[in-house]
Amino acid sequence: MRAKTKYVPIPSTIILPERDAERAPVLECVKLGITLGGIKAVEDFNLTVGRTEIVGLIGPNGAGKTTVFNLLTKVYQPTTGTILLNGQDTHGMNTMQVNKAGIARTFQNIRLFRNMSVIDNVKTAMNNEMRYNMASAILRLPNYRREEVAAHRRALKLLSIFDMQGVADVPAGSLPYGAQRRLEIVRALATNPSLLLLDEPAAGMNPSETADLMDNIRKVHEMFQIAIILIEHDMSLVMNICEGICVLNFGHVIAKGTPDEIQSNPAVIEAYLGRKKEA
Amino acid sequence: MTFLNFFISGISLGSIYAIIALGYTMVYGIAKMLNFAHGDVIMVGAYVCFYMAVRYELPPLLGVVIAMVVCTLLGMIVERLAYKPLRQAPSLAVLITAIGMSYFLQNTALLLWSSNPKVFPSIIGRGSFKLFGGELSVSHITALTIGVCLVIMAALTLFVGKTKMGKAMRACSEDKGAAQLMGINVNATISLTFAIGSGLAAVAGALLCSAYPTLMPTTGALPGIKAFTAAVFGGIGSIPGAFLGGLMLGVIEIFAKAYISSQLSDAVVFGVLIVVLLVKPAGLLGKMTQEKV
Amino acid sequence: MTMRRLINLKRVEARRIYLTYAVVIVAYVICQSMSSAKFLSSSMRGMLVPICAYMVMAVSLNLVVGILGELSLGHAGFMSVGAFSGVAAAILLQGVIPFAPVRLAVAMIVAAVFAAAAGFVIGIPVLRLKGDYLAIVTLAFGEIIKSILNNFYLGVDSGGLHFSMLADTTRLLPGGKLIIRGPMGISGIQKIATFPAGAILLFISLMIVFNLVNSRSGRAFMAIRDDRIAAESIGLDITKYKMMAFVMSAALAGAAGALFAMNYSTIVANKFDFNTSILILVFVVLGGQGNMLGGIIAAAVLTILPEKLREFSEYRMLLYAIVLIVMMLATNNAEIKDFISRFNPFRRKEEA
Amino acid sequence: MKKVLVCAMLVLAMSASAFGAAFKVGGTGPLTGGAAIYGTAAMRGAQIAAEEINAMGGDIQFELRYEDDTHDAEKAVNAYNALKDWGMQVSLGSVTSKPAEATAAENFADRIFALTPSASSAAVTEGKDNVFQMCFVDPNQGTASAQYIGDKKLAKKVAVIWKNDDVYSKGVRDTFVENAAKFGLEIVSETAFADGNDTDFSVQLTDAKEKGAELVFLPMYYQPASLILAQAQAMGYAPKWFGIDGMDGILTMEGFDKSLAEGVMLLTPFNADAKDERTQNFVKKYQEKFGEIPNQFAADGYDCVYAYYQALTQAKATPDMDAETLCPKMIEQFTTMTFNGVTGENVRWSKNGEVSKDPKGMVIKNGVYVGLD
Repeated sequence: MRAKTKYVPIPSTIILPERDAERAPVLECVKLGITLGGIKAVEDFNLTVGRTEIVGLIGPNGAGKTTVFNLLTKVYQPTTGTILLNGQDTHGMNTMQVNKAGIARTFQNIRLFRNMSVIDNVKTAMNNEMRYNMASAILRLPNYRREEVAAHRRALKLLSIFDMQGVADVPAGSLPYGAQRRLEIVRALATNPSLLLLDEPAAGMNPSETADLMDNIRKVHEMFQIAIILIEHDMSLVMNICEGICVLNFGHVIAKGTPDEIQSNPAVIEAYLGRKKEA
Repeated sequence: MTFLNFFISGISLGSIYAIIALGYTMVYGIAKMLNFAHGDVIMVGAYVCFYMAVRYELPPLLGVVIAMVVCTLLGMIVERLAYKPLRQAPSLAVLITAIGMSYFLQNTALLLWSSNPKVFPSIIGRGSFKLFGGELSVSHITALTIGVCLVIMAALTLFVGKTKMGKAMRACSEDKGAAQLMGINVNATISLTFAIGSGLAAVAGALLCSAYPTLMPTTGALPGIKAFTAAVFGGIGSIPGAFLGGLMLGVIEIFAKAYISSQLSDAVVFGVLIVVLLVKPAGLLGKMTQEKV
Repeated sequence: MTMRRLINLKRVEARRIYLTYAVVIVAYVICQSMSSAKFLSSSMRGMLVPICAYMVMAVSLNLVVGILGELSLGHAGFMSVGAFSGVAAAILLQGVIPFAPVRLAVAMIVAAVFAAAAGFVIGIPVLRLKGDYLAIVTLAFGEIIKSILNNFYLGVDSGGLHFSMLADTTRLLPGGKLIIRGPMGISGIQKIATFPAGAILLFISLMIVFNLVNSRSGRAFMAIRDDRIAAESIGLDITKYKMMAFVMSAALAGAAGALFAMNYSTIVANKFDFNTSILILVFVVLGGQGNMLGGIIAAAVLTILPEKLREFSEYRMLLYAIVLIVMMLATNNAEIKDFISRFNPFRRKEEA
Repeated sequence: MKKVLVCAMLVLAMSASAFGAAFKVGGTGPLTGGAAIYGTAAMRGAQIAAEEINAMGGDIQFELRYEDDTHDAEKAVNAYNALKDWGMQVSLGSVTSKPAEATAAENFADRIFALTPSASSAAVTEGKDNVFQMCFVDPNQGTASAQYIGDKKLAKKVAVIWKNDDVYSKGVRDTFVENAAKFGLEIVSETAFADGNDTDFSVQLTDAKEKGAELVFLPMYYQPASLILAQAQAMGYAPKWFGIDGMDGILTMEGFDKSLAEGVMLLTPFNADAKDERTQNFVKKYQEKFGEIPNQFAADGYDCVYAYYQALTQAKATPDMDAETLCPKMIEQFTTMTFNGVTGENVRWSKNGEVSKDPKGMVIKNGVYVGLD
């Protein structure tokens, strides 16, 4: 159990962890909304995430959680609202540009480069930081070797966080399920994000794997000092590692607050936890 | 008047493309496979029709019926032998096998029926309807082709929309795995699709060769590619799209010949196709499917 | 972790690359020495250069189909652009560069540049599309290239280069020479393509493709192939990399086209039609998408096969079709594949 | 029928070898694919001639082999090389023009004499001393047609429809258009078609009709021509029609309505309805063997083998001579001899390999060819 983060109020009713209060937030969503197939999938979504905050995004199935991730990463262009990333408006950006601006993500239904080796999955994510062109690659010039060696080292280092350096040369698609989820996180980290979006990282994992994952997320958070938003159905995981929680239902935010506040919020219990118990 | 005459020529050429495209689009819609041998099944249908009508002197309509039976059987055999074993294989492998099948049919036809062109007897004669005191003429075969196209279109739409087999087809087209789980026999459904597609090919063959009456083993190949283009143009998988795409392709081709250059008409036709796909990436009536993230 | 023994991709890939180089070199040495020692029939000797050209075509198309994962049905179009520009360059340079191998090399470079330019122009609209729609648009461009070259006239006289469309209106001065004559193509080509040149081109193509694949660009190609959405999410510029693969592939195809054309005394645009595009696609699919060596072997086998079937006279192409279908079934049907691999003594354990 | 063919080939090979040695004559042509009609016809014509000659049992015996080139230069060179490996002594080149250009270059380089039955483009023989043609060269056909139409005052306003991606069609069209004015012809409409759009001709015909063409020149093979005639009739357009040698064969298409071709004029060296004994014998044998009436390609193939027979006899050549020895002998014979065949009387060849024979002006009347003069 992590030590309870002390929250301090800052202006305009947005709350941030004390350690982030002095710094500009990494993400500010203002009145974000999207209409998909005539249905307002997400509406009036407001969220501010501190520089190193871990936020949980929860809600029943179909509440629009993944849609929020898709909006943040511009898989869908929002129909209304603004997203400020590190103070920069991401309006008009596409997925690639948003990633360059600092958002990396994982996917609910794992999307690895299945036929490529584990380490190549990670190195692909370092593509934009490598400094050599096609001609150097074809002619194997010194800068190609230098950059490749450096990237290789860094990729191995990243893999070692999750203790995966041993399977570096294995095809990603042949990894066991849990390892694939971990690899997705490593791949996302390799792009040097300031905000990491984890879409159900514990889905399909057994309790001991989930516990490992929890440790790993904390480790990543401490090592990289970045903000993380995670979508998760596993309440113990969410309540354990998230500092702030945002509850979505039918595309609307129905509650925001610390885990304790959320657990005692009657609207949440009715809409989400209550239903969960019935099921 | 010339303009209208060209338009009518375009429609008659287009109606031929349309009827071939219907077969392409139907098989693609359900089996998600480009059956490049479709044009050659058309050729086989036309030959059967020719032999029934000329050598055995049967009434042309009976010839068409026999051709439909032969082609349906042929389609099912081809499907069983060449495509079914590749149900789990990558789609490109099936595409190449279909091309192999196309070569196979062409060369079998060459051995059976020789390379000498045959002149196909029109199934309804070569008359035409004269309009505006003979200034405009619409040949009977064009009228018939459009009529047949419309009937087939309506029948297919009804079949796919209303019958149990049709619903099974749609289910397969959406998601084969899920359809299997729902108790649909996916293999049988796809075989049925091929059977219907090949039966239609026989009709298309009879109409193609009635309109443009020389018949050779390679007769189906080039119209096949054009019709495939027409199917994509209209939105591949869409039955009305194939009809619309076929007609438009025919009209564009004739207009390109008439008003731009008879030497560059193919370049113009394919150029228009590219522009249309850039504006509507799934064709005129196609559905754009977005991948779920 | 309880895991099956997993394939070590790095080792497999390295082995595959070195094996490919080794096979190419050994095959070249054998063919060249047999050819010099007159052990090779005229028929085989005559096919050496076109086989090299087809192998390069297979390698270049494999870059798009196997590595980038996009289906192209108009690859022969780039071969065509390369063939015409390369041969035209060779004819124009006849006086300037008398040494044939150098002229051939220059012609192939010119061909690659022109084909790459065509690839770029075509790539702009094409690469916005996906899947089957991208395939049909490449088919369309292949046909457009054919149609344009069938109506293109290029001549040279003391006043320089002249070209016209639709009809020969170049109005060359006396002593001028019409090089490209619309549908009649180019006639009277000096046959300067040689087997060693073909082998070198193949080797260079393999080197370019392998080195590219093992670089940031190659990883980006494969990432786009495996999962476009994930590739975008890690900041890859999809359009840029697709274009890069497409242009590189077109350039190699152009060089192959020049090599091919200069093995014959005449060349016409109709040679590079849909059927040729399909033939090259067959090499790639039969050899295994992304597998360069497989594509190379398939190119050789499928070029030699129809010649070896000549003794069956009129049944030749029928047999070819049957063999093609059977090969596709054998390499792609799981049951048949299992059955065959039981008899393969060299079956590698990793692939089990 | 195919079995008959295979048997015939076997018999052919055996009968030739029975006499010990025979001249190995090889040719390439499209036996499969869209152009298979032409290659098959030339091969069959040559077969009949070889059989007739072998049956005479003289010193000159032939062993004939045709290889498929699918109307493609690359495959033609492959086929040529296969024939070379077989030991071909004299060659029948290739049946169609572009492949023939490619194989002719090989013939020239290897010093194997070639006489192509029907490859008519000028580039086939250009600059090659050992490549000869049995058919008219394309430019001559274009000029001859223009001259014929002009001299006979058949028409003033002329339309041309040609197949743009076909070397033969384009070659004839180019010289026809070039020379038309010289013979008082005015070309009012020029329209083309190509593979893939060779079914609908309404635009081409409308253009010709609207511009008032009295005669439409059709430099093309008979298969598209038959479509043009049918479509013209359907739209009520009845100009004079003028074709070239490729038009021959139109009357023998199975199921063709001969009334459509009524009045069509063409310049052709061969006429299957000719009354002379040689032609009648050839047509009869061809029909017996293959169940079809021979077209001009078959006749050219037939004549080629007989021309070789004559040349080899006169040169006192023996089958043990190799190709290189035969080559200069053949060049000598072909540039000096006069040949009579089914495609022409008093046929002679120029030094550059072009044939000179009189094209016969024919007109189709009541479903048969009638001489125009």
